[in-house]
Amino acid sequence: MTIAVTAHETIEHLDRAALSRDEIAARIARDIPAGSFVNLGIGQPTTVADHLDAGSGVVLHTENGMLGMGPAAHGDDVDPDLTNAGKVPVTELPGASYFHHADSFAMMRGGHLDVCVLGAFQVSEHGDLANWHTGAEDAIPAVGGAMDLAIGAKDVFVMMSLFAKDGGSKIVPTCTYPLTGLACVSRVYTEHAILLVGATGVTVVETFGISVDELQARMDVGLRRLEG
Amino acid sequence: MTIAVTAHETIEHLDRAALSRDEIAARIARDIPAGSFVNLGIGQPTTVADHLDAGSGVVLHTENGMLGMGPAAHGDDVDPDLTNAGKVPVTELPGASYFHHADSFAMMRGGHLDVCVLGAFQVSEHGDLANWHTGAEDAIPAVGGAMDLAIGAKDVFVMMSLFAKDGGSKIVPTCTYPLTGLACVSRVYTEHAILLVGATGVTVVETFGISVDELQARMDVGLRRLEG
Amino acid sequence: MTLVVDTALEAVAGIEDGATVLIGGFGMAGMPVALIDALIEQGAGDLEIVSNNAGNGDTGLAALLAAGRVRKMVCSFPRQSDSYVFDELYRSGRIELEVVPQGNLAERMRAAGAGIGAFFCPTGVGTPLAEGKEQRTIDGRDYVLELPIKGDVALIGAHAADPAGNLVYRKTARNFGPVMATAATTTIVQVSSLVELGGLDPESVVTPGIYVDRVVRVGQEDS
Amino acid sequence: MTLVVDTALEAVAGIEDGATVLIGGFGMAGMPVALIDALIEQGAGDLEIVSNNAGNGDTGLAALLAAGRVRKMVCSFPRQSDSYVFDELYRSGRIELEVVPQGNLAERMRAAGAGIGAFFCPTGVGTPLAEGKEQRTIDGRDYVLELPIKGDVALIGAHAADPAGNLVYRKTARNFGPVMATAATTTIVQVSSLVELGGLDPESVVTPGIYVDRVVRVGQEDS
Repeated sequence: MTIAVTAHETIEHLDRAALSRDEIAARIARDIPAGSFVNLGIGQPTTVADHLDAGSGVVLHTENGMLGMGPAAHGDDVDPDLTNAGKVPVTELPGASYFHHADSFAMMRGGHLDVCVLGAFQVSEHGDLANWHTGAEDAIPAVGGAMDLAIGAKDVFVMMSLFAKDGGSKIVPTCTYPLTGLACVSRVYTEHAILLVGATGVTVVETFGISVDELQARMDVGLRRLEG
Repeated sequence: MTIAVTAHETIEHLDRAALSRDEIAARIARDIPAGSFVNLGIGQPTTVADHLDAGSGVVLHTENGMLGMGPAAHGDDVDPDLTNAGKVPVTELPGASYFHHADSFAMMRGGHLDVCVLGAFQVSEHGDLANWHTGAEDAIPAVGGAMDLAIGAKDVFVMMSLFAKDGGSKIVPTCTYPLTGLACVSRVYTEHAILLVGATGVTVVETFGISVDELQARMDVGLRRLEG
Repeated sequence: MTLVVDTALEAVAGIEDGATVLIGGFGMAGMPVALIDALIEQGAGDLEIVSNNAGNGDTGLAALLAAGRVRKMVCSFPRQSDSYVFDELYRSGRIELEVVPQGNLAERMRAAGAGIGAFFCPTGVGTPLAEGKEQRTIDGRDYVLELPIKGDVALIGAHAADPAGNLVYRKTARNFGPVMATAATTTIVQVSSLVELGGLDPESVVTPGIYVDRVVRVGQEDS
Repeated sequence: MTLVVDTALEAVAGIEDGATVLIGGFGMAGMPVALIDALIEQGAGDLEIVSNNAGNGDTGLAALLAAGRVRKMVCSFPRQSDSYVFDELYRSGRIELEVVPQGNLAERMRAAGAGIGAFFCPTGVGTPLAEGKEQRTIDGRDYVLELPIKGDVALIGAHAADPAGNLVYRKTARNFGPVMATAATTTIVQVSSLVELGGLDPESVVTPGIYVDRVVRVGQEDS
């Protein structure tokens, strides 16, 4: 983890509801330092872009070979030769550059991206990530760039719901789904809480509409508080 | 070795003098197939370019990052940003391309060049090359691209004088100078003879002003004749 | 030496049964559809295909799969919303699948093209995709040993070529083309545009002609 | 994030004693002379310099050597007709030398920039430069294991930059610049020309700005 947390102690927002997906995206956008080089994973993480301030100088990377990616393309702006990693047509900003796949993943693997935002099935308290395979026997395995992204960026943020459909926490002592990467996630942004994960376990930065104690009662991992 | 010898039997040109350096260069140029991608080493090998037919479609590579290198630049054509590997100003031909050093040596190491022509201190009968260091204790070692060139091209031709100043053959049973590469040379072009080297030892293709028997008397390696 | 040919069928001539074929493209961007269609017509089978995805809808790579010509797919992301042709073959056990992380796919082909025998890569350490592979800790970080992926043939799409085979691409359609061009014995390219020698800026050439064996122009400009 | 600064001295601020400094250029083509002069003025010493050559004449890298600031040279070709400054230091035992084949120099820096932990390379097998290194036969060919070369700082020359730090080069002055830019923690670039954002063709950018920390314009256009 290279981006420091600015809060000095854990904040429990008990007078409000859980964050909406849009609010989670906005929180992530706020925590990305100005001038960062950022890769946003397919799906929900893509929406973080909508909350980035144009003046922040944040530069978006897409692993299919581009820096300086702009918003989604519409109408006449759609160019089949210009898509993001989710194969959605996008646009090009001034100062953009194109490169081939080996160079693009060298950029990622070499640790040159500041932040990557990914979805997840599970995150372990030590930052292991499982987001490519549910382990279901009949599933067709498909990893894409997930493993490269997981180990590449200086900070990997996960954006997910904190609890699975069965009510269990998706932050777990040990991932039971097949791993994407070991000890790679630094932060997890969820509707109920923003949490740090890593060598010292799980630390709660903020909660939304729920207390740390209430969260702790629903989770199998120990929750620490930030201490000033 | 990928370029086949067209002669069916060894030819001894006894009615003429040894080849001049310029004639050696011309012979090498004649043996480079049309359309080949070729790297010419620093020094004498560079002169092979003067004998390449413009219509042959031979494309010259220089390891400092260019395909489609033209002749040496003179007068107003000199551009300090455009040199060959010997740092001599050169020119650019239509269809040229530039690339960085890692890409240039990837091209070489990956076996994409057809022919490389190098000088040598010694070549072993099995094609080992020694051309970067005399082993003298006070010499400052400097290898440049020699080792990369030696193992890179599909065919490595050596251009050298057959005998050293002390009269000893520079084609030897085993190199005594520090090696540049193992089993990498396929042909040796000298003033007295054109020879194949490799797994089966030394085979004489042609001699100039000397017979195979006379050559054999002056060399420590067995000489074979081409057999039709 | 690059040969400019008139038809996609001429371009794919000689591809043999059992060949390993690298196919460019990321989704449809950079996908050499005309060459794949020609390969179907040409008839080679028992192929090992290396491509990022495993076909979309019923055309291109999906059509090659549907024609029963592919023994094995090596790709990073076979499963897509419209990859039903592959899905059916896979679930019925009629095709092999090797899943490779996308960056490893690119880097392993780069290694093949660059004469690198193997490399220690941090991607996938501790995951099922690293199982059975040699691991090593270097300077405190864990790596997995990855081997080159070499093709007999590469089929790629580019934007423009000159007669020397120099290529430029358009935007993110560049993707796997440049690295596949270096990794195959025979590289076959479909382009939208042919320019004269000297018509490409030497500073902007992405794939030098040394990597290109055959070029065919396809698309609207042909009609 | 790229900072465009006004002087070469600002550009090299903060380089520390003992740093490993990658210096671009092949002969004088691409040599960042203004940055080297600034480094001499800045005063850092005990440096390990990685560069293809070991200085020419009395200026640039040769002047840095003459000023006694360099503990070790890592290069492919120290010996040149006008490398007398290095020659004297070497013969009198006042500088360490590691000779690396030119392609390995480039590939080892590429590995550092690309997050590759080590790679098996065929160059130098059986030669004195492979002594003591791990060897392995892969698919019938012999290789030597080579490790990355990472820099604390890279000093490189380019032709033009935009404010995002995107770079283009000129002709064979490109040489080591792009790979060194990826291999250093801090990459510092001298350019002949600064253009506005959007002034470089995104298809033709050779070094994306993500690799560039500081840019300074030098040369005639400054006067």
